Amino acid sequence: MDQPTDEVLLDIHRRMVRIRVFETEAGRMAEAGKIPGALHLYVGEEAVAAGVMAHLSDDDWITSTHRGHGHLIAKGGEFDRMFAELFGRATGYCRGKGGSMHISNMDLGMLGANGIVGAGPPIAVGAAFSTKFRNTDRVAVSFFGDGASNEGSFHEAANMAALYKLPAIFVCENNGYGEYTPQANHQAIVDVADRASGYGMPGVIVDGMDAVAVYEAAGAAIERARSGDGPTLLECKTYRFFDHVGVRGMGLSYRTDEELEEWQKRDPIHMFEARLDELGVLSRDDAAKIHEGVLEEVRAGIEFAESSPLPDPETLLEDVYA
Amino acid sequence: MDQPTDEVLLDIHRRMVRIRVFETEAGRMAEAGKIPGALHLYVGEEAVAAGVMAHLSDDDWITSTHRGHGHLIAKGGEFDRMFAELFGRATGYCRGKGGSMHISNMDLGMLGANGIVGAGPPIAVGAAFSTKFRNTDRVAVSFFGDGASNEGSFHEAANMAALYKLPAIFVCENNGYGEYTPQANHQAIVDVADRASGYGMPGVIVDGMDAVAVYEAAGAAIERARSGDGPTLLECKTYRFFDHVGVRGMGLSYRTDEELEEWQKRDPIHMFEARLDELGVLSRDDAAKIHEGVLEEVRAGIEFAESSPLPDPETLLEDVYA
Amino acid sequence: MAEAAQREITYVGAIAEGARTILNEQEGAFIAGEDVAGAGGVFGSYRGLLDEFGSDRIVDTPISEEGIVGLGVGAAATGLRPIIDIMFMDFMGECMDEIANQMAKMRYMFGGSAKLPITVVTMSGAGMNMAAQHSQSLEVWLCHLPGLKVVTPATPYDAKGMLIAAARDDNPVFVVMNKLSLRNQGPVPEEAYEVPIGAAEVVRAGDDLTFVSYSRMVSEAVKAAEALSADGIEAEVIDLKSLQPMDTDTVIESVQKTHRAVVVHEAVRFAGLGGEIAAQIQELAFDDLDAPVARVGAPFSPVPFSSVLEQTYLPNADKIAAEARQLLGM
Amino acid sequence: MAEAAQREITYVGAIAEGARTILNEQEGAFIAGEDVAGAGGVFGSYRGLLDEFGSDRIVDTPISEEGIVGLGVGAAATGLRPIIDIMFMDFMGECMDEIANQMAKMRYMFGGSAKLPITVVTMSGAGMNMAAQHSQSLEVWLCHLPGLKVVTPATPYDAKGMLIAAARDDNPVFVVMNKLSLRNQGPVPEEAYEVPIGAAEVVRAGDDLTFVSYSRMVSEAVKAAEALSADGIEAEVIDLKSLQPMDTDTVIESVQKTHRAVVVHEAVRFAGLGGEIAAQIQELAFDDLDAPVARVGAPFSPVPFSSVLEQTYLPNADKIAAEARQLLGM
Ligand SMILES: Cc1ncc(C[n+]2csc(CCOP(=O)(O)OP(=O)(O)O)c2C)c(N)n1
Ligand SMILES: Cc1ncc(C[n+]2csc(CCOP(=O)(O)OP(=O)(O)O)c2C)c(N)n1
Ligand SMILES: [Mg+2]
Ligand SMILES: [Mg+2]
Repeated sequence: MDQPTDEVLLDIHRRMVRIRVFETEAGRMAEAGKIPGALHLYVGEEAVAAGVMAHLSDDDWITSTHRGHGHLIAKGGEFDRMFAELFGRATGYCRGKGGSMHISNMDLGMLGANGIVGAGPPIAVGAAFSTKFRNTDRVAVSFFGDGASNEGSFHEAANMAALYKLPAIFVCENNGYGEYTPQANHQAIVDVADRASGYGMPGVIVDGMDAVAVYEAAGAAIERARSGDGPTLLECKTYRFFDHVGVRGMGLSYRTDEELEEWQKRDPIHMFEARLDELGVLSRDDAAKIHEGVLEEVRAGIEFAESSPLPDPETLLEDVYA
Repeated sequence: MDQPTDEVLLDIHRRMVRIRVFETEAGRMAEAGKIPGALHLYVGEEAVAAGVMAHLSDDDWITSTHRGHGHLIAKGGEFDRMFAELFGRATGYCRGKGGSMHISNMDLGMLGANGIVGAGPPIAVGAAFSTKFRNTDRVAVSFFGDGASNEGSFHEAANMAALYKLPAIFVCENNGYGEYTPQANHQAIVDVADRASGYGMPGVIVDGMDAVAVYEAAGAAIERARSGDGPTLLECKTYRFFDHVGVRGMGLSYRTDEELEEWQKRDPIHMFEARLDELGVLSRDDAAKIHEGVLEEVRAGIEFAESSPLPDPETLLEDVYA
Repeated sequence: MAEAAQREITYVGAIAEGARTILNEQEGAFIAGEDVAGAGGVFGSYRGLLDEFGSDRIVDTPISEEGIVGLGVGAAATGLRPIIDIMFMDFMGECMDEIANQMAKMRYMFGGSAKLPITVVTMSGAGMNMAAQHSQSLEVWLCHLPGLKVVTPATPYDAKGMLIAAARDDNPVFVVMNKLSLRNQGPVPEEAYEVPIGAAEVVRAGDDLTFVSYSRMVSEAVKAAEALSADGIEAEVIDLKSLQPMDTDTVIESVQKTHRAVVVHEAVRFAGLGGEIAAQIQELAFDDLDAPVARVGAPFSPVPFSSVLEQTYLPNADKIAAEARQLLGM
Repeated sequence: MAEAAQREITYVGAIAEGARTILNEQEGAFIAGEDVAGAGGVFGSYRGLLDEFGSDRIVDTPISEEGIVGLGVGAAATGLRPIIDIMFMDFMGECMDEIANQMAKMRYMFGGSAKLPITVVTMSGAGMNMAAQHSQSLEVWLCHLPGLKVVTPATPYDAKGMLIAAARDDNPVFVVMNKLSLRNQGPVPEEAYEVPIGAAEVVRAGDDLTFVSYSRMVSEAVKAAEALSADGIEAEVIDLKSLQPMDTDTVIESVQKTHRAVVVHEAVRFAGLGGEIAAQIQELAFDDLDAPVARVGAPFSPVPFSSVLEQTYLPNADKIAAEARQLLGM
């Protein structure tokens, strides 16, 4: 795996910023009571989605989690239709039927956020089966959390992917918590990657705050998958800066502010921007401009959503069957 | 772990012979049309049940599988009530309601054969939780197959047992097949024990045809569990001499006769008897006498079953609720 | 008790009180589930219990529903009295084997030798924009399984009393709570009491028709009854409370008086429990009926996210009243 | 077709023929499940298909029901047409999440953008001494889930024709086969044909009462009808064939003629689909009914092992006829 080109670095940066700004504003909207239901934000974990998705095209598939906006954005999701979905509007990606926990876009190869922890990996295995069945070189990436790694569905999916040598990549976003339960209280292991050998696939651990590290490790795993050598379990050590649901970052009772502050020092976007600056790829000023530009896009997305019509009640019974 | 004493060796031998003779005659009865339903026989795998159960008392718990007679016999099950159950009689352990796939005896600490592959491990975790909750030094052993190791329920149970450091032992009876599917077609790994490290527990591989090896490895795992050090995954490499269901051993299409013959050369009872003879613990003649004695017991059991009454139809709705 | 009953607490507080009662009373009782300990339950149902009873008895689990229920089954069969929390009823999909094939059947398969004093607490219902996978009412899956009991508290009083009754019962009992009711206030005695499993209650008397309901829809049926009252129609409202066993007698007695019945639940109407109830009513009170037994339930779609759709989806007082009016030819 | 229809094959052979038809016709079709390839299915449903279509299209899986169904969901959403085999319907407990929360809801949650042409073949029913975990009829779980279709072939003809219809449908369809019917012979055309999803059939005409049934119980209802015929009672027998969608019109039309109905299924009576059917009949034909709609189903217990108990448990022609006689006041 070569070092990422400048173009790739800028691309990764852009994806991360898009996630950060979208999520931050989405959090605001939720706090303002404009987004109903449960909102699981991805802030802090941007390097994972961005580093992986930089390798994928619309023809590659991903499955996501309850914390799914970041994956969709990194896969090319547009702010306007995303916000429209979170706002429950008819113009949303799911016509207002899915909301945050089911946001999806088939054209972008995004097989949905998922309200069921652990439900994604078996579906990704199905998508990988599909691309292999048709002899394409497309892959399927399944994102899931440290908590989800304890669901039996993950186990079954991992075993099947290895058995059939499917072009699947299992990306564990280990943010140290399943809801309010720290990893040490939900599994006796430290590295989820240790589970890989039990399925007969490589397990790789990577710093999930370092977008380049994620990019490189994901690249190797995806390359392996595309060449028919089967799946990889890629564990990205990361952290969520906000609460499990909604925004509040500090003052949570299940983790310390110190812990958060330690992780925030390694903010994936700050670290990446320092690096880009150092490399002369993107100056601080230009980075700031990108944030501003994205913020404008986000605001336009919110405006689109707010001015979009609510679903017609008549559509309730549509989309149940093809 | 010390070497087993002569007494222990004779005890293990007896348990194995009891299983072998019971299963062989049960198979005959099924072929004669006297036992209805599905009968999964344990012949060939006796060393596993015997070697493990030699360490347990009635206060220790086990969960079993669809292939459960051997476990119950080794745990102290009586032939008469076992045959009565297989024959569907009112005098059976389950009053004729369970049959082969649900045969059980709570007084012996046997939490049932189970028709659902993989359902046992979580229940064993519950039993282990129970003994720990009450501060006893009792353990729970869960038997399951290579096929069952691919069920998510096994994964969840193993993770929980390790997390809580429960006195549980996961005994994988790897007989190389799940029904008619060879292991290589259901998992990409060779050793199920490789899964242990993914839960944070030791994984041990043992020759499942060698009763002493099983006895020693199980002893270490049980000792570990009793002293509060948590679970072990113990993989016993074994083979079933009969078909998945019922008896026919040779001429099966999913495995070769040569393969069976190779394994039969390592018949756990023959090997063990050779060793006992060599050690001067039990002569060939005395061994033969034990077989004969057990056969008589088995015949008496069958007679008991055959002369037992069928369940009263009125009992249909009993035992649904306490 | 009259005075104690004046005290009002929330539905979620009543769950905690019921749990506390049982933990104090039964030394084999423990609570296990995702985030029940450190977080006190994601709905707050078990707040404070970890401090009071310690981590041996209030047990956070991994996200492993099948493992959790299996743990409950194994612990119950070996002498403990587990209270298992399945956060959202929708997650039963992850553990239906341990529920349907183990918990419900073990005693029977073992010819009566096993006893399974296990209580499962879970949350049903829509109305919070939680969309298709966090809003379901799947009680019919459970009611169809011999070996299980199923209760559905509609009030804080019942939440506490039925949880206590369930946990004292020697059988597996599902206590299906309703998440939109969590903040509801109601009178709840401080002392321990049971709301008996298997007994329905007439919560509003009336002569003109009978609403048969359970869980949150009871209050919607009462609202519908009040609206009808303005038109001179007096509806009797029955809260079934316990779905399995079901107190059919109370229902039939009412219908024999009113001659008309509307069965109301939030669950999808098709193949919901309402079919069973309606079928029983016409079986047992055919000659008393002046009109077919009507049913109000959710339409045949998953639960949608957007409020406008979700409100269209949900049964409510207006829809119940409209159904009643149609039944009465109004 | 008249001549081809003369050919008789077994129900299990008809499944294989239906599967073969689809595999030849749809290049995205494949079969996945435990022991479907090397063993040809534990019931023989797929015998010969591995040789014919190869291991890319006939796929043995690990014992991982949730993984298998998830594989089907993912493959279907991405353009294939999976036929997923779940050996025994009882094993749905292991995969209800992928069935109920993914397969059934994905299209809806995605606002219609996903299409899930997935067929699930599974076996229901008791009568083979397979006891509590291998004998259930759990179709009501599925029928209650918007997004799924459910069909229940009673004959070899329907087994082939409904499997083909299911696999050609762009929605998830459960084809619930019956294991006691596997060796039944019946006329099956060699060519491809569909038995339409959503259409019931009057399999025996009669004027005195209507038996509404499906799956294996259709033949028991016919036997009961024949027994009643000796007493001068002519029962009409309807095979629903498709439970979701359900052809209520055909049922109502019959009841309007006969004025009496007995709903018959093998599933546990309480909270079974019979409740829905009975409720609908009295809703839609109340004034036509001369007696309450009766129901025959299994009693409220798990399926027992011993023959004497299992036969006591199972609905059959005698019990159906007895229920009919009672309904007729005989
Ligand atoms: C089957 C299931 N069980 C429980 C939940 C409730 N729940 C939602 S998110 C979550 C924690 C998930 O933790 P993890 O997989 O680590 O993802 P993270 O939230 O940390 O990104 C839980 C328990 C659920 N949605 N689905
Ligand atoms: C959940 C479930 N899936 C499938 C089956 C059908 N089945 C019964 S035994 C068996 C094979 C089990 O293989 P293994 O665990 O290796 O045990 P063995 O029979 O080899 O002892 C299968 C697939 C079942 N009973 N339960
Ligand atoms: Mg996490
Ligand atoms: Mg095996």
